[in-house]
Amino acid sequence: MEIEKLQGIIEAILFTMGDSVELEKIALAIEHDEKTTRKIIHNMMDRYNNADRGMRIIELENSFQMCTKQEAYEYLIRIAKQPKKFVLTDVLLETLSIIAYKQPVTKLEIEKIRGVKSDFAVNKLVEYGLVEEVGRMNVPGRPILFGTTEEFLRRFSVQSLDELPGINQEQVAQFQEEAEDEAQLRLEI
Amino acid sequence: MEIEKLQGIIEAILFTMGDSVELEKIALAIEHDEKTTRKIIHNMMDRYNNADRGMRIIELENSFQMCTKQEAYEYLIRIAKQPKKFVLTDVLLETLSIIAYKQPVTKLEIEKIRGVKSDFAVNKLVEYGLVEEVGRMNVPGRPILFGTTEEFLRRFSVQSLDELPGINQEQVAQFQEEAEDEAQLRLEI
Amino acid sequence: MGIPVKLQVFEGPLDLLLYLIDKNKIDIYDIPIVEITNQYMEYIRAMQEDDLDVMSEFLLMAATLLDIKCRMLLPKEVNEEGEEEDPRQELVEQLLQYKMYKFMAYELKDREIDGQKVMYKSPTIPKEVLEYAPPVNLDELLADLNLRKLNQIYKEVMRRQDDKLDPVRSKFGTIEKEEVTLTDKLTYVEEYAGIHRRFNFRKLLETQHSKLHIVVTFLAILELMKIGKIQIEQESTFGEIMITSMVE
Repeated sequence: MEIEKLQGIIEAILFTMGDSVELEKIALAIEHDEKTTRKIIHNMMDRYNNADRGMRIIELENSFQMCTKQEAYEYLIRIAKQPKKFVLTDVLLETLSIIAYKQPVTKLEIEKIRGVKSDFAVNKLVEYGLVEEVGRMNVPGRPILFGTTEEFLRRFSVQSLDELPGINQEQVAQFQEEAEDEAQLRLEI
Repeated sequence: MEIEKLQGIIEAILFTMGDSVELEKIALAIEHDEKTTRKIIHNMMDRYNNADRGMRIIELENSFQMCTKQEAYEYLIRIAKQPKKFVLTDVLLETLSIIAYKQPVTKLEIEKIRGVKSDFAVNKLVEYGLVEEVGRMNVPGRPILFGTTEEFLRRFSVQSLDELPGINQEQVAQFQEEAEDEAQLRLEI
Repeated sequence: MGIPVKLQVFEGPLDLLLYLIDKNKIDIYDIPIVEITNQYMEYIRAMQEDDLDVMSEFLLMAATLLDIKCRMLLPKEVNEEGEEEDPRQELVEQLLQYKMYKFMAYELKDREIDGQKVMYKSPTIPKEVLEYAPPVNLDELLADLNLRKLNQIYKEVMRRQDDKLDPVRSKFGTIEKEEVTLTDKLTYVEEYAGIHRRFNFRKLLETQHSKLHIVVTFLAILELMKIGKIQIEQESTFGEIMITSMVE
């Protein structure tokens, strides 16, 4: 089958499903291997950059989803209702950032970092679908491990966890350095 | 604004809405008169005929709607036919065991035992047909009571709930009483 | 330092400490612990917080600060490598870590603003297609699950909940002063062991209605074990402790 037709099919799949669709499933449907399928989709993503296109395809871990372009937003909200979004307070954001960067993580670890009980915050994040249980830690008491969801990636426009702003431990080192620089600076003044 | 950008916006509108959208509304959103708007959309409809497009725009009375091309159906069916990967995770197993042994039980009670929100788990079990609503508790808010399904009993070859190890109907009655007392208590607070 | 009339709300002790450090323009690696402790104490004294849980978190940090303050006054501690240890080090690391996640939270917030401008579409799956959706494959789903396993899981879940409750301490109501002698308890436990032969340690403690009784019962168990009248076993860490009578 020509590549154009395959692109048309993939577009139809992503449009119809609305939700994110796993690469594996798309590959099976168009009867191509995953590598080729991914290449075709990436190619489509480039073509969606054209001004006359209102949608784009985003990659979330190993799935793809179709969504509108940011530029269309101001016109869109004249017609479409923005799905109600809960406001994330600083407490929730702080807890979320710990879970995002340290996942999988137990409530106890979160509380150790924040210095306060975090049941309420974790529960709210689970309720909002941004965080979920990802398993249990294999230690006595088997505490629940938490991680972020696909909805988290969507909501924060992050394609994958690797793409989180400055996820690595280097950030800690950098902070330390900054603090040192600051102290240095003050000394010099 | 260039025509390309307008087309992009209209595309985004039709995509997000999914349903049919009145010409009047589209015209308002892109700040052009209806005649021009219609012309732009007709132009788009032509371009959607290309093989690499999976959707088409249809005109209904005075509105437009984006939908999947007929040709894509057989592939969509392939996606639908792909067996979903169902897994009973730790989270689901725990929730199922609580419902099995404590039924009829409310979501709140499950959450109290597990210490975390359990909407997702309960919903999944309902989706899997292992758990169902068995009634409502007679307290304000009338929370849903969950229990296991007949299918669950069949699967585990249990004749009736009495046969579940370590559970009897008396206990069930007692649990319900306790739950009611608790709800009462909460009311009084 | 005067306390502002309207106190800022802090998320927790670390949040308050970071605020004080920032406000005083202090080097985080060289916190003047005396001064900061004083300011911190002034703040929590002014806090009108009735919630004991919240308050205890702030008080715990106060205790940590005071501990550091004391250690700063004592001769420097030296670690295995012979380096001097700064009593503040652990706190500094905790503060830095917390500061980083707070910063990341702001980064996330920026991202969220972009993310909000994107819209999705709900599925519009044609009926013809939907008909093909396979039902849940229960055979596969329940493959290696049986009732015994489910029961085990349930027991584990319930035990976890019990552990959280602390069966002993949650039963303390008022503590009344009363005389409990070890001799009395020795007789009691011996009789109990004679009747039950093999029993759960937790169960025995549950029969005791005050802290003093529990403590003396515990001592009695130790004594009976020493003289070989009972045997104690615990299969796994945090598992149930079983007591067996060795007297025929």
